[in-house]
Amino acid sequence: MINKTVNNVTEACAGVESGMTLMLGGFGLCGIPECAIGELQRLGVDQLTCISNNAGVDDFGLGLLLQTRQIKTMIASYVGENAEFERQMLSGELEVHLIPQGTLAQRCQAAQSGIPAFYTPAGYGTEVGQGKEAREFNGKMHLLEHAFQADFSFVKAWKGDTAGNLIFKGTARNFNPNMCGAAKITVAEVEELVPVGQLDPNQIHIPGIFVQRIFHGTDYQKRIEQRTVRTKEHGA
Amino acid sequence: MINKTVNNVTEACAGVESGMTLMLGGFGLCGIPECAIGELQRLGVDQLTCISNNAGVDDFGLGLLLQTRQIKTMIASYVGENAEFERQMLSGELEVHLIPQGTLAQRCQAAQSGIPAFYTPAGYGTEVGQGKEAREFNGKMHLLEHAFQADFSFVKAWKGDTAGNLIFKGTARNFNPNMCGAAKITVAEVEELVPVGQLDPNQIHIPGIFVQRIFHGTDYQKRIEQRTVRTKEHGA
Amino acid sequence: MALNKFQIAQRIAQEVKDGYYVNLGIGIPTLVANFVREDISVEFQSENGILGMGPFPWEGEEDADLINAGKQTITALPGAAFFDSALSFSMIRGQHVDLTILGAMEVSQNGDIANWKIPGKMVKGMGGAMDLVASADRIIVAMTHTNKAGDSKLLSACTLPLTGVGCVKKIVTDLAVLEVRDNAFHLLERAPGVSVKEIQEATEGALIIPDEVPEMLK
Amino acid sequence: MALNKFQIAQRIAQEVKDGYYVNLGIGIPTLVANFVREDISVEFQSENGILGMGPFPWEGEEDADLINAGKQTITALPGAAFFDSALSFSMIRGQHVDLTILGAMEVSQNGDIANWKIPGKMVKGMGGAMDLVASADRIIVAMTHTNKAGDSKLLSACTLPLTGVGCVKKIVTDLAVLEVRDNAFHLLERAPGVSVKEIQEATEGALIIPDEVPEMLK
Repeated sequence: MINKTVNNVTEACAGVESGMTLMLGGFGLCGIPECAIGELQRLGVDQLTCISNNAGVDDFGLGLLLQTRQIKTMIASYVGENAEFERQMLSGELEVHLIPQGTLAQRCQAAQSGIPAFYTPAGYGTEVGQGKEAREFNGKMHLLEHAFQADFSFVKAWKGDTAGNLIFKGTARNFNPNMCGAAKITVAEVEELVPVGQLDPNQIHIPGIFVQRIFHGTDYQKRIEQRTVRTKEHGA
Repeated sequence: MINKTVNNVTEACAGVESGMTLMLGGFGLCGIPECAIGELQRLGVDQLTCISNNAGVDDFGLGLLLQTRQIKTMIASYVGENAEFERQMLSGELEVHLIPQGTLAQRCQAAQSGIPAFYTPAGYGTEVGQGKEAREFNGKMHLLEHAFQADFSFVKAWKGDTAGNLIFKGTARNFNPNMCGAAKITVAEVEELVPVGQLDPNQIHIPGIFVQRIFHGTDYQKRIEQRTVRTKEHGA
Repeated sequence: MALNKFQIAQRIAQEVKDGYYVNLGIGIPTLVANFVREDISVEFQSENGILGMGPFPWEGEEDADLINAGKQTITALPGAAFFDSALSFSMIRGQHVDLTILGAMEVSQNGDIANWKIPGKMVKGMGGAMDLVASADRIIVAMTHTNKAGDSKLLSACTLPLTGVGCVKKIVTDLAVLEVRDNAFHLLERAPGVSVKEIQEATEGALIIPDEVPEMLK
Repeated sequence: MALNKFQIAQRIAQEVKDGYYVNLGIGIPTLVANFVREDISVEFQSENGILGMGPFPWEGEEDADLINAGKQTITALPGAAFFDSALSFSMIRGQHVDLTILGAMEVSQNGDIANWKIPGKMVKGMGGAMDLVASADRIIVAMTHTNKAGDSKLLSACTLPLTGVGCVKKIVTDLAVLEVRDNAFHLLERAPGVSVKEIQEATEGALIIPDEVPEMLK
């Protein structure tokens, strides 16, 4: 098998430059590439365009790169958890493109799949549709949406092997699989890195062909945004 | 959980009528819905349009429905294994639409996904592109292809639960997942049908929402088309 | 008396039928799950990637890798499935989800909905709402009849940026249940003790009032 | 002397580099796997849904659920992965596969390829070939220089229905290795003992012959 292993996050992020377009997996703070984000902050690259469903919170996730003003343009679907984001956006410091979540996912998958463009009903008749080709199919209006073009894709998986095969866990899967192979270089960080042959080939979510670099991530915080629980007293 | 179980293949195929458009999973004879094909033959419905990558062999798979002249139109990518098919096609008895394999898969997935149309480079400049909209993206020509519209989708999985969740095995996966939810009614036959809770939610290939009916299939022949082996004497 | 948010959720729960896959938005819609009849089978989809969502976890059993679209910790029921965002929206866009319940800031009498942006002020983003309203066959809006300033949220035309056009079919507010068709709000039910006149005064858009307007059933 | 099919495969194997993902078509291309250097890492993709394809199974270990695109029973190497057809063509269409090797009935001097249909006669279908040739950056055609009737398969223009336009970059035949560019076949190497004249006579399309044409290296 082709070996995709790199030794650490520094090697994994080699080649990232200011002004690049980056995809980052995760939904909220769930399944985000924590190690890569930390390294991007250390590298100090700026003028970045980031494609990610959310923008983190003030002091975690992509919020870290907002604090340090490394992000020029944010492409996301929901950014409601981040006061600094809102401030930079309303003041015009940050360029923001809000796009429907399903369109965001599909534009990633289109990039992964060599589909340059597709039609979707989401956003027709709204400001999302402004300036876009609209066309009727089966009596319903749709918008033409294009595949993303990105330089690096940073994803987080649960388990991976040295050939780059990935398995995600729970709802930490989210956008991560769709971003694999959707940029020129895909960097996967995993909680557990195993030799080839240890993952069941039937259970691999993303085959290694979509991944250029893989490394064992460490010191995951895995913050919870909304800790909601049942208590034994109140029942279900 | 919503229970999708039906008792047998007869219940599973209820509502199939002559003249309908059917999707059938499988690649060659690998992963084909053997039970459903048998029932379609027993039902005697004809004038069918079948969407399937291949057309079986003379005496198995979709070849059975060709023998009995139940298929009016075949939409496939490769039909080289079937002499009766070739005869019916060249004589004009059978209408045949040959389309690129990747386009076939993507037109299924588009139907599953509510994407009415997409662009692909496959077939541009060939007779596949005749009469289709061609458009340039990133300096390369692409064809506009549409989602399939079908009445029933028949798929074969390895394991399934009563909620309709499916897990496929090996290369018997092929088109089966892409056809789930790509027709008005999806019928899944499985080698092993288990109660909910027995499949790892992380390892489900197709969630039950894409499946309307599921049943435990029996008497699988699982024929091998090309039995190729190494022998101990000759080595690898 | 006007319904509280739990009562709104309770009334909407009556719209949830056996065998439905349901997507619940953030806020009041999330509460609907608590009121669905126990003798029917319903599965909840959360667009971040779970089908078969269960209740909140017991204290101490929270899993950071298991949340819903509101970023709340949740559980997975037996028979649940996890999936990626593209497949999740295949379910939504492909109309495999039977019912979508979501909140709104404004609904117009032709079924337009606005719930994602207040220009110059609030810019949370649309999340999955635009995909949901553009695709779903059955959409129920759960909201208060008027906003905090007392202005009607049921309008002849939306004033805020739209989330979707002509898509809302039913609205359940603290005052009433209404159907949206033929370019008007059709009053179906009123909250117990709420008069037709109160509803009329709280509705800016065209309101069609039948001869008899029953009170909502519990 | 003209190469046999194993020798053609052996020559093509030299084009396979370390770290390549390779898709092999049916026929001669399938044989290439046997000749790839053992000190490099290469993975074979089969478009029906496997990456990391291994050799044929030992007798008695055939699995009907494990075949390649030629419908042959195969094995999976440690580190292999199975996937559905849509994801398989995401690999191909998305240019994640580095090298495609396939057979042809005709190739034209501008890189067009025909390999799926003889009108009125042979109608096997294109399978994945159209996706492969429309997407791959590196395409090598493996074929005999002439057909059974002795007619050249390297033409000024294809006569058969096309599989793809302007996509073939390299051809390895029983007589020669050729590069396709600038609307001509450029002769790179000749089979051991085969003269330039023989190649010239077997090539209908424009053939560019450099001053020196080395014999292929084993």
